[in-house]
Amino acid sequence: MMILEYEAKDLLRSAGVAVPDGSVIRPGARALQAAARRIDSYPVAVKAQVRSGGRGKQGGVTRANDVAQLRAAAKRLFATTFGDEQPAALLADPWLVIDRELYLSVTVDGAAEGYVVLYSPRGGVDIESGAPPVRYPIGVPWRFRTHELRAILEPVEKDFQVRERVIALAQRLVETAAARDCTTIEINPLARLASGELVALDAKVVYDEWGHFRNRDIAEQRAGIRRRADRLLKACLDMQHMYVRLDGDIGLISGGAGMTMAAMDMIRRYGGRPACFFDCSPGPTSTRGYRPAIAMLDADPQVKVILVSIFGGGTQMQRVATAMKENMPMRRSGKPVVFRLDGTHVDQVPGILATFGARNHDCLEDAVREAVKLARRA
Amino acid sequence: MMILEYEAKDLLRSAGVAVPDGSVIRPGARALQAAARRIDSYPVAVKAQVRSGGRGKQGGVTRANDVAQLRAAAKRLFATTFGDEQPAALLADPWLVIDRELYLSVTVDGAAEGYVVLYSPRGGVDIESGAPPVRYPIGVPWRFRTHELRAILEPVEKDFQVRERVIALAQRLVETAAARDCTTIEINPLARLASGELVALDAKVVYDEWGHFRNRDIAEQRAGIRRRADRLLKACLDMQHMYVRLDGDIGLISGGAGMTMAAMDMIRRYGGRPACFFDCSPGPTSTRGYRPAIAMLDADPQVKVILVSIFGGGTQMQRVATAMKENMPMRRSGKPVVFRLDGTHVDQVPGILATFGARNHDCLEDAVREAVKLARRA
Amino acid sequence: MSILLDETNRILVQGITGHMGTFFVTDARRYGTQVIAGVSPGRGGASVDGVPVFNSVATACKETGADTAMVFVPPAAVQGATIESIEAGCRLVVATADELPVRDAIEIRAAARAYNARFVGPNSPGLISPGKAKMGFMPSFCYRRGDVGVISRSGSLSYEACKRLTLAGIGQTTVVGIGGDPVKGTTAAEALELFHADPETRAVLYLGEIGGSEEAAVAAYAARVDAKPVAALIVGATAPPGKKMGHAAALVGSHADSHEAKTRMLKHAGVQVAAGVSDVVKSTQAALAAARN
Amino acid sequence: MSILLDETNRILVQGITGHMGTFFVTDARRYGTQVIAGVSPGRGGASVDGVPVFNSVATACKETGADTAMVFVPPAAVQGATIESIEAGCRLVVATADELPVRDAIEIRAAARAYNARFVGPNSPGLISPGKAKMGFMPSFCYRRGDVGVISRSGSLSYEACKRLTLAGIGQTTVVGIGGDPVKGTTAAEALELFHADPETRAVLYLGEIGGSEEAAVAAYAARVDAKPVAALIVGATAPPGKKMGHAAALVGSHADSHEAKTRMLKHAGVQVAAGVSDVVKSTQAALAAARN
Repeated sequence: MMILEYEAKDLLRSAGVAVPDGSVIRPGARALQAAARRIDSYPVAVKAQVRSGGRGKQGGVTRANDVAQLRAAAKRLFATTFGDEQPAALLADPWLVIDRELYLSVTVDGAAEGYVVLYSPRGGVDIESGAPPVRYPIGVPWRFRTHELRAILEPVEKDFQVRERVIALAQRLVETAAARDCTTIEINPLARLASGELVALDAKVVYDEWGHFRNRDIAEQRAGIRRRADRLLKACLDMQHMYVRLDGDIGLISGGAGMTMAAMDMIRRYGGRPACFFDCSPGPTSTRGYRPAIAMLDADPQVKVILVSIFGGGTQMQRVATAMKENMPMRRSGKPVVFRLDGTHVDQVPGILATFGARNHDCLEDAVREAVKLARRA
Repeated sequence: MMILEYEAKDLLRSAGVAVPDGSVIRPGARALQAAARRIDSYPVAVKAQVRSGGRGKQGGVTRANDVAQLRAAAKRLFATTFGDEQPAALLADPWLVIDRELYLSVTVDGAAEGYVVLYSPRGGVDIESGAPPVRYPIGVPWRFRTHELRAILEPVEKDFQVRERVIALAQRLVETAAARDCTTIEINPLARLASGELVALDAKVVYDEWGHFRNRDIAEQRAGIRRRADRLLKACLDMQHMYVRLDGDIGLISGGAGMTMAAMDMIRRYGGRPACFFDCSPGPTSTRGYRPAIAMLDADPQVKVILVSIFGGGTQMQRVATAMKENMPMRRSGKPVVFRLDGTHVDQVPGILATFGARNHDCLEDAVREAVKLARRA
Repeated sequence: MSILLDETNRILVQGITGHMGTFFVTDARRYGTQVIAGVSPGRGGASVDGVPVFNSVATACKETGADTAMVFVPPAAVQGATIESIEAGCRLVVATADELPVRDAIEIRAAARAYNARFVGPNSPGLISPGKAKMGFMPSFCYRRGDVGVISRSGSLSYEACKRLTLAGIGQTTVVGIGGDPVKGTTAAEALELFHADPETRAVLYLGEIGGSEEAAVAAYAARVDAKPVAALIVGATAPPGKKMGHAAALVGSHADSHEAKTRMLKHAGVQVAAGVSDVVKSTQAALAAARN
Repeated sequence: MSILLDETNRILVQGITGHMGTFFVTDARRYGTQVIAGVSPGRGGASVDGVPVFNSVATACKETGADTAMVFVPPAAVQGATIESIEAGCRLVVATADELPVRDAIEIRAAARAYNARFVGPNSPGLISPGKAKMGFMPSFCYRRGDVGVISRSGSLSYEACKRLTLAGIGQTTVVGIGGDPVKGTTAAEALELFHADPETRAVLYLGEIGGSEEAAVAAYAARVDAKPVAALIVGATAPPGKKMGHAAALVGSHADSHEAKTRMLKHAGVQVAAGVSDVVKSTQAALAAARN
């Protein structure tokens, strides 16, 4: 769960990391007026607050030399869409004179068995094209050692004062990631000012949403996402469903991330287009979660066919079939539903589906072929 | 550095601990009106926000059944002094029906080589008089083990559901103490509601002020204390001096906590009364820190004599003597100053002191006797 | 033979009195698994389906000789429960829970390393050694005993793939779900080493996804001169970049994570890569054929 | 003999290029201390007062055979520097810095334990074995070689007390400043054990304060049948309860922490308790007299 730049900078500031003293601007004339009053020195960097990458290359960061330029920038940025995202806020940071742009991040890495620090003496928008950052694998956060990171930085960072500041900063980031359940804290660019000070000019923080029970920031983020979702999606999120909208017309309800992707891949292979990644694997006993999923796909004008593909272990198939049976009378849409249920107690499934005139496909290929055919016809 | 109850509860809330959904009330009619509008259900517990212990026994917690009682309670509490402290805020918490009061704290303990968890199944105001809490010594925070704490709780907490909730909570507190540089997080009482839920009814948090560089909460606390201090004390706090006001008339400027206490004890032994604990041991080279210390004692009407007692190692005595020499011409007060400097380069001291008509005492007893005599005469 | 789990493992169930715990006891025992103890703090002295319940893992191990733990407790309690079993001396600890914070998985992994224990999970279907024992909720009819080792990042996908193998007459030594999280108790590389050392395993089927670096380890193994033949399926060809596909680790973050790059890398290392789930049998057969030479 | 420090320790100074580092090199060498290496990352190759500077502790130890570290770096860097020396194999590491977060002291203490190293500090004057070597800024003229071991929670107080001993003709084996923080690298109990094992030390003077539980350990030692005689001074009789007296640990939190309770407990254990700093010589003489019997 990625948070916005200004939220990420708030987190860094609370952990003692230097960030520019910026102002958040919300949409609307009044909010802009208030922000203009708060900003007392120009130029400022006006930055669209969006999660999509490559914002800079899409004109999402503008320099404003006075209030008039600030207004113009705000008007333009609030009207621009980045990826599929319209900014809900802007951040106006003082325009700093930079000596050098560095790259520093802490992220979770399987090979490191935990946290890893990444550093490059040349950061900025083109970080991907340069030499890859050096890696300091740590694992458990309390295994961080300043002298180990120092030895790794020595060959790439020749300025020993920068090196020492980076080491202190990296330690702070590892501690913060561990304490606040972040899976990534990335500072790019980390700016070296003429004074030698290092300032986080941009920051990206990804929270681990499963840490919500001990971290109010994450809990509030999650609540915010649910609040902003429409009624139908909200019901699905309440069920812990994983939903990613895609551009096709076959509404796929599936269980398990790997199986869902396998079904998506097969739909494409048979010439169809999935409308979503929709993983609805609930606990082993709850099956009422399918109702909001079907309601959402029924209401989505892009979806022409619904394909239910579940291969359950702990999820018992007679319960899934029964849940489907109970859902059917409530549907208003006439969209066809194709079933392929398999796994624990699948022997009871055909009988249950038959009670409402549906049939179960024995194998995924048949079900996908049928769904693709129906989508073409619709 | 102890923070107030409502600040402590904010910290706990951010870490996922259940606390009552209370409202902070600032002094003044307007603030009270705003709080009254926010509170939508009665009764509430109105609690004076002070650091002093034993608040409950001094009437600092009152029940209010309606708005009128809330107003009356606020008026009374804002006018009351607890210890030497007048409340700068009140906290109005919903009045919860409690099944049982427990005690849970995490604190730093030398014998445990780090953190220790303390628990008692009977908490509340009389915690000190009951059986002592059980101890779970942890040391480094990442050594916390739920099964070890469970084994320690089993003999004293018979309700296994409470036990499991306490274990989860204790783990949260240890993580929070480590992440936010707290030396104590005490929840007393921790209330068990009829629903089984555990809620922190009162909380005491002590921050480690030396963790300020990585913890904005602490940095802001420190800044707040300095901001609230008057000009003279502020200058001393800026110098990292440790000042505790006492009720006597001999203004003691000393170096090192142990030596300062030894001098205080000797003043009392010779029949005098120290006006303060004032540890002004700066780094080995900076000596300008003595100027604000003397200025503050000069301005304090309670102080009749100033006794400067320093035994320096890294602090070189010729520098201290020179600093004193430079300070003397700026003084407006005629309060006598008694010197006893000893340690590194003390041989140069008598000559420097002589330049402004002062003399150095070879031993502390002589200096203290002199100071006590002068204080009696003044 | 098999890896990690066979008929000799003496299994205790943490959280045995919960829904999943009791369901597991019945299902796993029906399969022949030795479930001999349960742990549920505060419920010691009770029994579930004839299995005695203890207040702590240490007691359960002492009283019953349990050496393996299956963990069914709420996500916030998984770290504590898992480390309890590791420190009590269990050689294998399986926690299938999803919703476990990565932070906690990191600590569990470190504890397992310190105690030389094996942890499988989190966010995993568990593991099964067909015909011997199962630790998870996989549908038993999908499996049969045989000579292919299976490693999977995804639960349902492993059921689907194994059912296809079984129907085609290809049995499995052990099917281990390494899980979809970025920090795993057992990585693909570690599972491959175990299968490599297992004389009965003649080939390995790896079921992977976009995102993460697990597939690089599989390619590195397959490129070894002494490697056993490897077949693989990588799902997520149709996933858009930059979106998380359910699993925390299933996110195409850079070009190296993509389906195309992973497929190319695996093929280059000599892995039989299936074009889709429909082709897993064919690819596995090709790997087995290579093993025969 | 002496404890922890003598003329054989080969000392490296971390942060040697800073103010305190350079001051220490001059002062300690003048006392005869073997300061043989400095560490200052990025300044390797330089020298301070003839002492070679290295970029890392590991290099300094390898090149010079250093086995002891004195740490003079800013508070935020103390944890890293101290653990670097511990992990490089130094047997004694001294960090006198105050302003060290307790959280960091806890980690350093755990690292020292894991590597079987001795850490002295934080917020401490260091230690001196008179006539042999010093690691700290204590005024050298306050000390002379002898047979009393001194343990102190406070720096200046130890100078004051030792000067009085020295003027009275009572010398010291080692004077160790354990520091005023709640979590100590070396506790009073540990220092007592070291003095107990040191044949030259005939009696111990303990300089304590209100607050904390250190004094309970002193009483426990003194009550042992084989204990060496102990004298003690506890300062803070006039401190009001509930106020922190400079040292983080010097706070009367409960009745057991108070001056009165501690004095009573120590006397009960047979400790010669001085009524004030004026009486430390008398109390120490009494302890030495007991040692003679």
